[in-house]
Amino acid sequence: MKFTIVVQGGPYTTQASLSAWHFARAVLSSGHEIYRIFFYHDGVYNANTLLSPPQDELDLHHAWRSLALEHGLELIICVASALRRGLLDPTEADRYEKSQSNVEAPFVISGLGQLIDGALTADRTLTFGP
Amino acid sequence: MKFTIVVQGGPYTTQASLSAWHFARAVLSSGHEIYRIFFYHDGVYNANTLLSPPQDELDLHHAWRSLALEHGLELIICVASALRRGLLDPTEADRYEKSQSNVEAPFVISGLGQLIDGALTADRTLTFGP
Amino acid sequence: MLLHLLNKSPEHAALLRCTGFIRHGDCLVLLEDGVYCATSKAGAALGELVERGIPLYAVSADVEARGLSARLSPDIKLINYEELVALSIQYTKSKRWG
Amino acid sequence: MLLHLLNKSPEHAALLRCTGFIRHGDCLVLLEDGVYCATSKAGAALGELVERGIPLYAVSADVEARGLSARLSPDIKLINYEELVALSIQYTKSKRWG
Amino acid sequence: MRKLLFIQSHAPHGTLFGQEGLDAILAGSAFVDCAVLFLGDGVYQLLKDQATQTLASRNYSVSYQALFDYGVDAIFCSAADLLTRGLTLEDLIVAPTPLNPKELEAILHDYDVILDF
Amino acid sequence: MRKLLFIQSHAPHGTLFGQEGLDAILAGSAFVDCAVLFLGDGVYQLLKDQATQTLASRNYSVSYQALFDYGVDAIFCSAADLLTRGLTLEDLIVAPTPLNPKELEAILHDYDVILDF
Repeated sequence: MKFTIVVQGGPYTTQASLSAWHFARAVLSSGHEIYRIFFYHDGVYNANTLLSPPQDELDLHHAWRSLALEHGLELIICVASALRRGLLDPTEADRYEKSQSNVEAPFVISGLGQLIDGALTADRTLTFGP
Repeated sequence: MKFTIVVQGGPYTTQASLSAWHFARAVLSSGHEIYRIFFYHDGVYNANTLLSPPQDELDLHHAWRSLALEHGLELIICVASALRRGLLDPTEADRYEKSQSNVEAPFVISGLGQLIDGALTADRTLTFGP
Repeated sequence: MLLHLLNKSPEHAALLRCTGFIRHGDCLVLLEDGVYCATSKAGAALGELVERGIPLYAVSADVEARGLSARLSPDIKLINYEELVALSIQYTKSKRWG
Repeated sequence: MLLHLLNKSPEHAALLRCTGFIRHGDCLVLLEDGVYCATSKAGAALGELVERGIPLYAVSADVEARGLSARLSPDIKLINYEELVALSIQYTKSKRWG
Repeated sequence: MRKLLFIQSHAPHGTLFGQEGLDAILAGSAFVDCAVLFLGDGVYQLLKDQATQTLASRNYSVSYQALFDYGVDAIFCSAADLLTRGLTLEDLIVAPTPLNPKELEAILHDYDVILDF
Repeated sequence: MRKLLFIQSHAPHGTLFGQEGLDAILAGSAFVDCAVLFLGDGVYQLLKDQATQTLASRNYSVSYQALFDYGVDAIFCSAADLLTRGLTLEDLIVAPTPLNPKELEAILHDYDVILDF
């Protein structure tokens, strides 16, 4: 079974990101496949490379990153949601003339078509939100 | 009259930041003083220098920045809220060994003591939240 | 002398919760999605406050943005942000409900 | 064959709203603050679903985190995230209420 | 091809769900037949005469007029949620098909994937 | 000196309001006499036996025990909100003073500044 997981909440602020991460891990540990993880709305904040939570708390950016690297997943963040919330990879930072950036692989900035494709292609789509 | 304004909501996601900005402008245009603006919870996202909203929309980061520069205000963002949400000035970025940063003056990272001092010292404290 | 700020529509529990805390001498300001509480249809929830003589205000920018200008209960006074500042001075402190 | 996901406490309108949309053959999963709906005290709101034979689940990690383990209504079955994955396969689609 | 149902359940301007939800609907309609359902405070999304100049917020409500142009012709709302809010179809930018509780329940079960905003 | 009233109205773990609110309370108590009021779902903040290992969330509820050490001895809650949730004072990490509606209204008006979480 192929899953698309949609994350609409920012890390820590609401529990949506944490639930989605637990669910994603369970999909994989149950022997199923993740077709797409799509971060929308405040979910894009999970992509921020600068997240620096207290050392005794789960680092959600790092948790997503590890999961993606281990299983060869792409983590798609919606470009429109990302830009207005200040999530830029080096290419977008150039385009918007910013000297800094805060998004890097395995997080990938892409369009809403990836959400639609994920919903149409995967066997199941689940959304975690605020 | 001296005001402390507390902002608990992130830009765009909820209207809290926009309302707080309108209120802050009205305080000043009414001839009163802003003692402190304190960004807490998701409010710290307003400090992100990388915000790149569509050109026909209000840039809230820029709006706060202009207001602060014009009136000589400091915009305080809570350090604990900022770190876990990935808002770092160059000093914090060094400390956390990050090569990038996304906070600069007039936004200033400081502690919760600034919130308490603001609430105790100003004549009025108003909070805008999600 | 409390200024109560409400920013949620009647769909949320905030409206019912806050009305229980508003006493004589206080006022209620509706802002953001709170202005949906100011429509004549939703006005029933505010009826008890009107009867008790509690001043009710709604931020006009929020009313206009939501297309509610023609739908407001006559008991609600529209204010701009400067008037909100004035109210926050007239009332000695504020409480947010959301 | 809908999996309904509810993540808000009974204080919110989501619980009442979603129960009206749950039909025979669906199930309801409580997660995050939604597990507060699973306490025996709040159980009344779910009573109608129990009577209709709708399966009710709560995510155990959320129940434990909130200190609710000893307060759960006996009508609720605790599940871990793997069991949530299994349910999301058994039911052909899902709807989030929040 | 799977059928997508988008649900808008938030009022406009107070949160970004409406605006970002509309973006998703328009994106979806480029790929596949889409339906939109306005539930609860979501029906306020369609209210006419939204004027956002003073608020300095985007008046994206005008883009709902484009739904038909984008091929989204299945637009539904909860009849009860309209009534509770004192709204009629004449008050709305586009006229959704008002559904009673049984029809709403059926819509939810008819579509293959539900995307919530 | 002004008196500060902190209000916790959210359940723990679902949002960060509780944890960041507690941080603010502890910071405030270093400067001045503070009171804390638990309202609505906020009373769940104080529930005993929160076990967050599986969730991988921080169990900050244990820090409520430190309120007295920090000199916060004015801890209140809504008696009705406890009752509605089937809770008694024995179920809580620290025992707040339960207040009836008249007393709650009075508390809100007694303090000089209210900080909401």
